[in-house]
Amino acid sequence: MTGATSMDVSRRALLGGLAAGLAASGVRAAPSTPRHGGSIRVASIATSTADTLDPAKGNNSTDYMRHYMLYSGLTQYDGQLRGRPGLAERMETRDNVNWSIRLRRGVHFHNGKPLSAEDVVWSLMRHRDPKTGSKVANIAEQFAGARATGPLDLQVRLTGPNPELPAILAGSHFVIIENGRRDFSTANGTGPYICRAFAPGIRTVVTRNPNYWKPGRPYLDRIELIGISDEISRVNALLSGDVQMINAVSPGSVKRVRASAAHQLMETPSGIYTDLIMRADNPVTSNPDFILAMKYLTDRELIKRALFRGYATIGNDQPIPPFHPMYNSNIPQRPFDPERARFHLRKAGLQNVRLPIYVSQAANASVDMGSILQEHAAQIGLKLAVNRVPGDGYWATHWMKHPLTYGNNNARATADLTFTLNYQSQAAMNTTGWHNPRFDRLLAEARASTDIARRKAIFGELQWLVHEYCGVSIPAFITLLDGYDRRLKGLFPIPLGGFMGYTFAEYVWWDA
Amino acid sequence: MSGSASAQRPTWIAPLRLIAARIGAALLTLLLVSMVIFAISGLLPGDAAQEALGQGATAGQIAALRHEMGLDQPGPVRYVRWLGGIVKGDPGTSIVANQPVSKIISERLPNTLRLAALTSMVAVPLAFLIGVFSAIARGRRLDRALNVLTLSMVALPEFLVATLAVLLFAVKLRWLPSIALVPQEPTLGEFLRAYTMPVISLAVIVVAQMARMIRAAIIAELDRPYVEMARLKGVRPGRLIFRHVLPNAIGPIVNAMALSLSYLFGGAIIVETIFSYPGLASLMVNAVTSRDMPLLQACAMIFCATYLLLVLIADTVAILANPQLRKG
Amino acid sequence: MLHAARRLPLSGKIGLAIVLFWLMVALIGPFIAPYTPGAFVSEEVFAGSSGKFWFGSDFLGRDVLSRLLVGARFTVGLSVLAATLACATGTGLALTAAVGPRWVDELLSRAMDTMISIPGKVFALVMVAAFGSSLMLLTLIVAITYVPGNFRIARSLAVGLARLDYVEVARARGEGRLHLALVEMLPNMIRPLFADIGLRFVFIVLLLSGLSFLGLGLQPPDADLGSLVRENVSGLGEGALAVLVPALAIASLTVSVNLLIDAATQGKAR
Amino acid sequence: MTTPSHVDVRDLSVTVRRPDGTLLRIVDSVSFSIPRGEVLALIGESGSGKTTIALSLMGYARGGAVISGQIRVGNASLDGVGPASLAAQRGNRITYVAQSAAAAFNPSRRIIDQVIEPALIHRTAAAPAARERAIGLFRALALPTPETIGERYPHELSGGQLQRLMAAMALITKPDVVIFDEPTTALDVTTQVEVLQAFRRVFREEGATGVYVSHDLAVVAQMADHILVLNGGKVREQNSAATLIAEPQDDYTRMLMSAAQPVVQAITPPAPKAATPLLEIDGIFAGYGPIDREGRPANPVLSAVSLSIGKGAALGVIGESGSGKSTVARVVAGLLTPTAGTVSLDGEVLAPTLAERTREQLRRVQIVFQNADVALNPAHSVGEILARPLRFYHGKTGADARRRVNELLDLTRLPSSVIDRRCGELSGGQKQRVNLARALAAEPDIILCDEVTSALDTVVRGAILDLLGDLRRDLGLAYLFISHDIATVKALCDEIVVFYKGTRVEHGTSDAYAAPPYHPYTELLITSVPELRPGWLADYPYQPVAPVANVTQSSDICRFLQRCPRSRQGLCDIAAPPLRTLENGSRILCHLDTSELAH
Repeated sequence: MTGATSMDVSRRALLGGLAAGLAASGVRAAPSTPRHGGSIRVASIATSTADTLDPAKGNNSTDYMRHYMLYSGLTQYDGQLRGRPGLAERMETRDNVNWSIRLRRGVHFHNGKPLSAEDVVWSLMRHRDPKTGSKVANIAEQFAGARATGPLDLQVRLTGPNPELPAILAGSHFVIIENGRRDFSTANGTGPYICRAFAPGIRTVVTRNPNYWKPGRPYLDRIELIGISDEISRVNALLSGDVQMINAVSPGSVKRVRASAAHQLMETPSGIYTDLIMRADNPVTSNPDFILAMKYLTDRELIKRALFRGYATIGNDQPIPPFHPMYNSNIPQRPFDPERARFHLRKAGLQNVRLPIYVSQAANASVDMGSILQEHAAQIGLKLAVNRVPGDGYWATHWMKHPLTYGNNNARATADLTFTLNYQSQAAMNTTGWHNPRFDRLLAEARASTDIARRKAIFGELQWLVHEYCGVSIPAFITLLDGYDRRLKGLFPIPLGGFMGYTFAEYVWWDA
Repeated sequence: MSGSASAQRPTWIAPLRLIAARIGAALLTLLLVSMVIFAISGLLPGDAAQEALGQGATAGQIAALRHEMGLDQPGPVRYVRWLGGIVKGDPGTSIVANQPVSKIISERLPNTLRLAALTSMVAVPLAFLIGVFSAIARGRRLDRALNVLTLSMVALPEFLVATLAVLLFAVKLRWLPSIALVPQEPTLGEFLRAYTMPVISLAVIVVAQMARMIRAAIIAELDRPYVEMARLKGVRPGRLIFRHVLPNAIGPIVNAMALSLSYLFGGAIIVETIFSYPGLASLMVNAVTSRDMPLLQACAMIFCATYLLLVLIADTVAILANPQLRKG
Repeated sequence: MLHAARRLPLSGKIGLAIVLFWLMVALIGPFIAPYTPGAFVSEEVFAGSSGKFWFGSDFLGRDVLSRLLVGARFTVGLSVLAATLACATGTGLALTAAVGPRWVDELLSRAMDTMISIPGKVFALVMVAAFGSSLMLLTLIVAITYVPGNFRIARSLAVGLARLDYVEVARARGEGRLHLALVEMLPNMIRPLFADIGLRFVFIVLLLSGLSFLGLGLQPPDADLGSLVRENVSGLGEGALAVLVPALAIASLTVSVNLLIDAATQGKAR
Repeated sequence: MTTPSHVDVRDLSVTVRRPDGTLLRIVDSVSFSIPRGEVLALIGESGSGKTTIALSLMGYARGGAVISGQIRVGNASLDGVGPASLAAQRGNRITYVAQSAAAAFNPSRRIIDQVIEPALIHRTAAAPAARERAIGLFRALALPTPETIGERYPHELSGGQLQRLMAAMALITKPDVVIFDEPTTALDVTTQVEVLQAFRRVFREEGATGVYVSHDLAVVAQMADHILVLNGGKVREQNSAATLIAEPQDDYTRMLMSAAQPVVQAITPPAPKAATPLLEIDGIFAGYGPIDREGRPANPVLSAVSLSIGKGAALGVIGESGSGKSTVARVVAGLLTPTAGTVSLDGEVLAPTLAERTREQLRRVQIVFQNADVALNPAHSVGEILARPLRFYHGKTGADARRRVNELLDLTRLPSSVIDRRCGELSGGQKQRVNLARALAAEPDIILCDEVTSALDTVVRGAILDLLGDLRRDLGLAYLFISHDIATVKALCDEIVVFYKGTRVEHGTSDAYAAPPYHPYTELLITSVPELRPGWLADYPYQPVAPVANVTQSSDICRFLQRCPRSRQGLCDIAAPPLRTLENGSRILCHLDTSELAH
């Protein structure tokens, strides 16, 4: 389906079906009529001096939320992570390499300046400038060039085919800023809200943008975004009515939120996972039988039940979650099977090997996953030494640097992104370091293809390759939990992240 | 020693000299502190360039940023440059927030000061009363009751106390907000509501420490002969404490207060975290995790300088309160 | 020793009994724990007391009693070790300062002033961030945090003692500095120092739980009493045993140590 | 005036609870009465209960003791009344002068505020009136600058002045009874006389009734009309002062009287002086504090001090507190490095610092401090304390050392049962013996005794002096014996040196101090010692000397000039005093000669 997105956008946009598509999703989540007015306070997991108004530097959910409040992207996600028309009225391509984009007419920045193609060119191409310090510089490398062909028209050329550009451009990092803007002490976007106060590490206050390009939206008068890093405090703040919306409710707090008559939980099954990485550059961890042994040794049910209190989706050692349009449901679920693990281990001749395994608070739940694995491994004669290392600096000093480490992977908008960033042999973040020529070839083929069915088939095979051969064990995908005041309406999950993939601001309304 | 010696010089010379010596020592300590802080912050693994750019950064990007931040300079050079900046009141630019450190701190420092001031206004009189009363009632029932009270105040981890308070007063009773977010232009009511719980949570710890030290200071004085003499003069307990004992115990008492109050700065981390209060301590934690060295160093310097300043004030009060030191 | 214990007032005896109880738990706790502390044994989280789980289950369905028995060892062991280490170092340096040349005293005092002016939690935070929080490092970092405080107390004691005639006599006899420090002075500092170790023990217990709150304490699945409270604090609202029991354990430990110290030092004053 | 007795005490007992819970009666059925305007002295050694009785007159008991019996002062009964009415009496009708005024005055308040405080608390006078009365009392007590002295703080005044100020405080409310608790014990003899004179004069003027607590019969004889001798909380004898002193009835009283005048058994005269003295101190300059560029310490104490002691000889050093006499001992022991001068042992120059002296040199010179309470390590047992020097100097360990420890205990007449006890469990006299035994363990040639008898009761002091005499005779020890008490020194030593402000003003044989001529300072010291006869104080000829105005503080002129009753203007305040030898062989530092000093 993702493959269809581009077509979808361009076709429907040409047909002027944009409003209908958006209305449909709005109607589904909010049966009653949205009202205007209201002011809410939202608490996210973190706030720090690193808070930024520069979309390119967005680093965590608080940043993403803030950026979606203030800016708009060329496209927007829907519940299936498809890129829907945003500032772009239409996006057209024939080869998945050269894209022509037509912008919506009559859109204005908060300072009154009308949106033009130059703004978009600047917003996209700045990611390639190292000085920008963009978090998505690696994704932006595929932007070979962009040029305005008219006040509202531009051409984007990619370095290679990528049919999922519309979905990629819906990401918060690619929202549109004013041409030439380098100063981000305040925000000037085209988003649903206008920045009124921004104090890094303290708060962001935004008020309704009366000239938002979606008529009637947004609904709230004012949103105050703060960070409460302590989960208990965050839940307390929700329950005491000091904030109306929080994200990252831990499974342990679910009972408390559910017990409150005034509050509700939103579950968002996501593609976020914690994986065991078996490096391909080590003779032991690259052994196919060892890899299989570890995969069979993973007690997914226990992990889901004990570590996530059920708020997780069982994974099948490949990075595409079951609810994803590209999911290959034909791969049988790998069970927890110590006997098969023992068989593979013996086959690999590695029964008595002793291996260190690196876990850290930084990689969500990895400490407990590591100990569970260690316990089961001990039963089949494999000695794993769990090395717990500090969260600070884990990514730079340990992750991928030892034969066995745990890592976290964020949900990517598209299967293509997921595979390209973390599984392609040339990728900088090829976490396992595996090199599968067939995988690389198929991935390139999928990108070039414009046929949805063909793409789905290829992605299915890629999933199987990873499931079977890649040194990665993916036990479960995490379900995100947001808590909110019952009077807050218009919410629906977008699997990219909490708070509707961080885009809640323009959808929610206050029923009071 | 003798009266004749001090009569030769104006009486304010002696205390001034003592105080000047203390200031000198404090400044020297502060210099040492600055070295330690700089050295310790250099021990932190990872570097700001890496942290700022995240996992996806290329080596070229990191090198460019490192150069831009001056991280490729040798340590002593960076220290001297940094110290020079501090002295001139410019602690540099936050490498994470890309703003002057002074600006970031100027947003937080008033918060920390306000919380500390409010807490002191509650804690100091309370601790004083508890300390004095338990000293007067030494060994008697009131003393033992107050002892158990102060003990139980510090018996539990502060995050638990604060969380309990939130559960009770914010979640259950809804009397007070669970987070200490003060509106831009608060009314007195909003202001007090926002601060009540953080202040109480902090005060609990500080009161207990202070009260116990004040009690000890007073009891040490109560054993001195002049107290017996005062009793034998027919001085009643109230006058005994306030007119006779306190002027002599003021040195240790202000010292105890200085030590406890310095806790309100660096020690407020947990209360700041629980109540999402944007103070300096949480800013510093932030700086540690994001490897924002200029910010981290500036915060640490502020904490240490505050401590030294408080101790200096305590010393000065002690010098001025003691006629032997005051008059040479 | 027994004789001294008998002479304690009632509050001191209670304190002593509880302290001994926790020392015992720290020694044998892990051996009598009914379950592996990290094992997910209960389907229910924050379960109440039952025959199977005396103190119920925690936020992940682990046995609270087992975790408590093991956690007590971390808390008591680490705190005792760190307090002892801090006091041994602080006192050692204090004695060096008291019997050594003036410049040594000056140097040490200045260095300790420097260290004491850095807030304990901040220091611990930075050190843990720098060196990690393995059991060993945590003990060391916490111990270092409390060295200057002990140094101040021990130094003032030692300097006071160094002026006393019996130290002068020993000096006039020609005794070396080591003898002066260890034989003449140290034995007379033991009692106030013991009280100091006790107080520092309490501070360390609380500092550790503060560190666990900040995520810098012992790393899971190991957990000291403070981290047990911390990780289960979401159960506080429903009064879960998983949070109440370790909280009670900390309170009883800190209060009893204080009671014991108060009683022991008051006995001296009389 | 219907009742003849103004203060009436019947069956007074005070009991304390011991740590093991048993009761101990520290004052046992004491009865006495005092007529208005008279002074009763309570005399006894430490532990006799004299202070306890005095305090119980104010209804005050230390450390939770319980008072029983009847106490009546004036018209008020003090037994069994509540704290409020006690507080109303204290400081008002009954007042108290403490032993150490330096400690009993609040260090952080001005004197005048403290002096008039009782009058204000008890509302006997308004502040201006009280102030005026205080100044009157200051004047009567012969305090300098009575108008302004009250504006000072305690640390700015001397001990003798503070003691008189405390008396003024006690008299401010015109009390029925004033209690003096050893008010002059902590003072130098010369100051004591002045204070006693002031007290006596004011007492007579005020017509006050008093209780005077002291251990010193001679002092009491001057102050009291009646004397009550106490021992172990019981009354031994009670009589008028004159009668009691003239005809003591009780054995204990007689013992007290004899101990007040120590006599040590005749000592075999020291061996004829060898060519080199055992210990020679030559031209010592020393002091405390940082040393300046010219090599002078911030607080110079000793200047140009020279002494020598032969083998087996005993040299006494006397002087007031601050005269530098203890500093001499510290320099000799090596504890204080002199800025100039040498110390030689057997002709061999000793290094100025401890570290440079050999162990053998250290062994031969041992020092014994005044206060055995702090001179003995409370953490060690007697056995350990004595064994250490044995091992350190002689390498003795094990049974060998044990045997020697027992010998030392024998030598100092201590029971061998003390060997495993800690010093806290010993009596004052026993501690001082252990203190001595430790020095003896080194088998020294000379012992530096720094006020070793000063902290002891008179009876115990006599015993220790006897011991010192015996040891000297039996072991051929030499002593450098430092004391403020000339009687003690005379009893023990062959030669005596008098120190004044760090200089040696007189040096002679003990016999030479029996009668004039002396140095004027020596004369003041000797005549200031109260004699055991009532009326001595009344006859005391000296009045404090008005300071000589405008004297340049040159180090050369006589340091005693300011206080010297015999000073001559135009002589003493111009030139440095010469060192002259008197006819009795004493050498003094004075402008005056034998004939001028003889009367």
